[in-house]
Amino acid sequence: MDKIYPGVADAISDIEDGMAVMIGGFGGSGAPIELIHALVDRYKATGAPGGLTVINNNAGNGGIGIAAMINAGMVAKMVCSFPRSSDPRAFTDRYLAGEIGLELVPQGTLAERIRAGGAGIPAFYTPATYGTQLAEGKPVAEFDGKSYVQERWLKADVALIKAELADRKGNLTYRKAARNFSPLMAAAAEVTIVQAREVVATGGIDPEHVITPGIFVNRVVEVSDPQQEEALLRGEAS
Amino acid sequence: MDKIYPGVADAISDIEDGMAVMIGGFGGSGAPIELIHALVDRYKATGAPGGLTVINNNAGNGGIGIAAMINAGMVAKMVCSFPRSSDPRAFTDRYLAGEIGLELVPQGTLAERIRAGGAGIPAFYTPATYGTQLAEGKPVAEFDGKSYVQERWLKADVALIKAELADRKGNLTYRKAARNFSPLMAAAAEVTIVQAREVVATGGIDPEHVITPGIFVNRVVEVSDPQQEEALLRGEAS
Amino acid sequence: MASKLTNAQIAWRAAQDLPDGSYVNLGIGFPEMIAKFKPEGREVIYHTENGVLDFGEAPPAGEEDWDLINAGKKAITLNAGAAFFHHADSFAMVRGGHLDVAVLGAYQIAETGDLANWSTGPGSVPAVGGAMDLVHGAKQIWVVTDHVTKKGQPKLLKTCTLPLTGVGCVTTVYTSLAVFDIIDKRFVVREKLPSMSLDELQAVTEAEIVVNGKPGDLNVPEL
Amino acid sequence: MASKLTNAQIAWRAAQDLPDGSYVNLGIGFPEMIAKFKPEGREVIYHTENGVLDFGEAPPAGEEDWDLINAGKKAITLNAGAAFFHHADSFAMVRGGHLDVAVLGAYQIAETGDLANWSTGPGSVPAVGGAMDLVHGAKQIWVVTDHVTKKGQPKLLKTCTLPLTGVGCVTTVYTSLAVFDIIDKRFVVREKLPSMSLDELQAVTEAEIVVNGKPGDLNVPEL
Repeated sequence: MDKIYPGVADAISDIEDGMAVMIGGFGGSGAPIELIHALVDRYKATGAPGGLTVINNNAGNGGIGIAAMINAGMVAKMVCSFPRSSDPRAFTDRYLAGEIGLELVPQGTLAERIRAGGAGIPAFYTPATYGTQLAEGKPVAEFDGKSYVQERWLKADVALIKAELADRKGNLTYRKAARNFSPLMAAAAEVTIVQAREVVATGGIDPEHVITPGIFVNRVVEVSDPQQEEALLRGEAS
Repeated sequence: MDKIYPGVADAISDIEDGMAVMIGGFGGSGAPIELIHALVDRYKATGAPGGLTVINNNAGNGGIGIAAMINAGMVAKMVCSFPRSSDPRAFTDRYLAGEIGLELVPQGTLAERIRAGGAGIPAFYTPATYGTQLAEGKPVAEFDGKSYVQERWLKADVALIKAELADRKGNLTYRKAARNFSPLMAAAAEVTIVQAREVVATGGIDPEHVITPGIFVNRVVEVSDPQQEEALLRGEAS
Repeated sequence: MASKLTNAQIAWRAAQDLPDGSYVNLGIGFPEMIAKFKPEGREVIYHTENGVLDFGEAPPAGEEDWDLINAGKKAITLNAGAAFFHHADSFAMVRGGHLDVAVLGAYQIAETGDLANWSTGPGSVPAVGGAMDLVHGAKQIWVVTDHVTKKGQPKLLKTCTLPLTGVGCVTTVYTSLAVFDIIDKRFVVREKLPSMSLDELQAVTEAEIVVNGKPGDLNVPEL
Repeated sequence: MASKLTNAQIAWRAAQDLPDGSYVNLGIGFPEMIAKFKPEGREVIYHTENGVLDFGEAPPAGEEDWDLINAGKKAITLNAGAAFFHHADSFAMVRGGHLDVAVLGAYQIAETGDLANWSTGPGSVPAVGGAMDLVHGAKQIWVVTDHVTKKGQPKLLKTCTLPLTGVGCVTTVYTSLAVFDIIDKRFVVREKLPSMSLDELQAVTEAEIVVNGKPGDLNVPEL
């Protein structure tokens, strides 16, 4: 078992048109920029993969990362909680023109739906959205005198994840708040592709400190000096 | 904010008759022996707290830990997945005599129900028990052509937990497989009481390595040389 | 004293009510300002949705680590005793009722405790973030807001007209004119600007204001 | 060759089918024996319900760490690359379909894939453990079992008579006489002891045995 791939282009080479792709990160924190841009480069060179559904908390910022995917025209739909950012035009312009779909999901529900997808829980109840527009059409039930909305699991064909350390078995750690959605997405996707700042020897991560056990990971690429989306954006802006 | 208590007797002094008490551990691994025995001692001295509902994976072994609680007569009902052990008589004898109740819950459902209790998810669906005796009387629903059983969250008045390291804010780590149910129970109980092998300075646990954040913990007692149930039992038997 | 409080003054007033030892989530924007006015000696542990507990002030400019941010994507620092966790655990803290207080902004608040703070209706790009989870999570849901809209319309209503964030969730409202606790689906005035009469307050409030004992004076320092 | 396989031989046969690089949960007791017979050079990562991935052999007597145990409460060791996690994450691995194989014992197996392995009916203390989760979790559910009960009664039935563990879950059955894949709700014999005719096998099997191409020989070394 060796999950190490030689480069980001190899790791993403079989993502297909129309797939659902979870992308880790919250804003720029945890965004797997190199994996995303390998996918954008492939799309620009070959026209595939297009028509993607992208699942992320946000919907891109400036012209980097998910915004670059949207600008390239490879995203059919965003599933997110907060399609706003300091520069959300890549998404906003297309959304208002009816060129890209949006499924708006409250952030906690988004996290729990992804967690449920990885955990084999097809549906659960949450108080969030009860009595609001976002609950329209969803089953409602009362438990102990309080009303809740039924939500379904969320899975994906692929997850693109940024990690700090990885080993050849796919065990992962993250860096600070860059953890956010990534451990959940790793479990909820059919194929989980990771860019790690450093691939360490097997056993190089203390078993007590593993955040994502390797069972949830399929491919690991070392990207030793990863770009940070927010830092890039601020560089762009200055 | 200082969650440190001077001793186990102080930490458990207000547990009341009839409460639901979650107790961490899987067999002897993670069993908070000193907290349990402080509770047994209090019951023997004062007659309280009695009539407890105890939630644990098992139902005691030999005459130590939960078995000691049962032998003392302070447990009205066990909620567990596997009321068997190398010496299960404390529970078994009373169960077959109709003197103690049992809610048998599959292990994964038990874990998920406790997790749901801590996470504010009142109900969820699982494939486990579908078509079996243990699903009788529970709502069933079909999702994507497969049948699932609805399960409710499980909460408790108190959780008794064994940790490895703790700080005054209640951040915790565990030791090896002694982690098991404890992080879930810490979140699902109204009052979470922890015995930790060592109380370290605030900041002494790397924020990346905290397993149970202090928000889930109310009281911490240092028990620097804790007993290990399985080792005690084997000592007894030899 | 001015005829209404500034945002900073509203934040100051709310900050005085933060319980010692409490776990608190401050919403993006205006509510974040509350941290600055926490009374000396009171320990408050701040939670941010993106997976950090017990963060501190913003770092000096140029020393930001952009992997260490809050829900508003602003750079933060850590206090001793901080912890990282993933998003599902973070919202377990929220939804599971482990936070003592969550503070949010508002477009409208109804006397029933309904809150509208995420959408001004059709025509814009909708964005909800964590607000719909937060309103159900904390033991107390506070709102900080100007008493009226920029156009002078009441924000404290009998019924919200904008899309709801949550039903029956708000417990306390700190406005530029007064402090209200929502009790039995009524705005009960706890404090008001001493310069203002109850009739004057009622005149800019659509919902009926209820008095339950003489309201205290809303006294806030110049900031 | 003997007229039936020993438990060790059944375990050996099942072990030959463990895929390289697979994640496997071996049930308490008899199934645990399979680990001993894993073919050389094949990498298998073992999961145990109580929160350990990638554990190794039992430690030498006297070197046990009783905080480091498997679901059967036996002491284990760790391989390089092991990980600890809590019970909800552990059963997320199970329920979420992340295991490739789970191997269980059985009282009865029906041709529909139904499994009964947790209760012999009223009068005893019921205990289910993780079995009801495991039968729905892994991509393949294998059963290892003697072909008949101690009293000589068939275990491979048209319908289970004992309380079920799971409905339609078993994919392969390794018995003391044969190997069956459950395909379209039928026991399809893949291999059988060469010393035994299909009629002889059918005679000790209540459900109808289906042949789909000539069965292979179930050849197992002396162990």
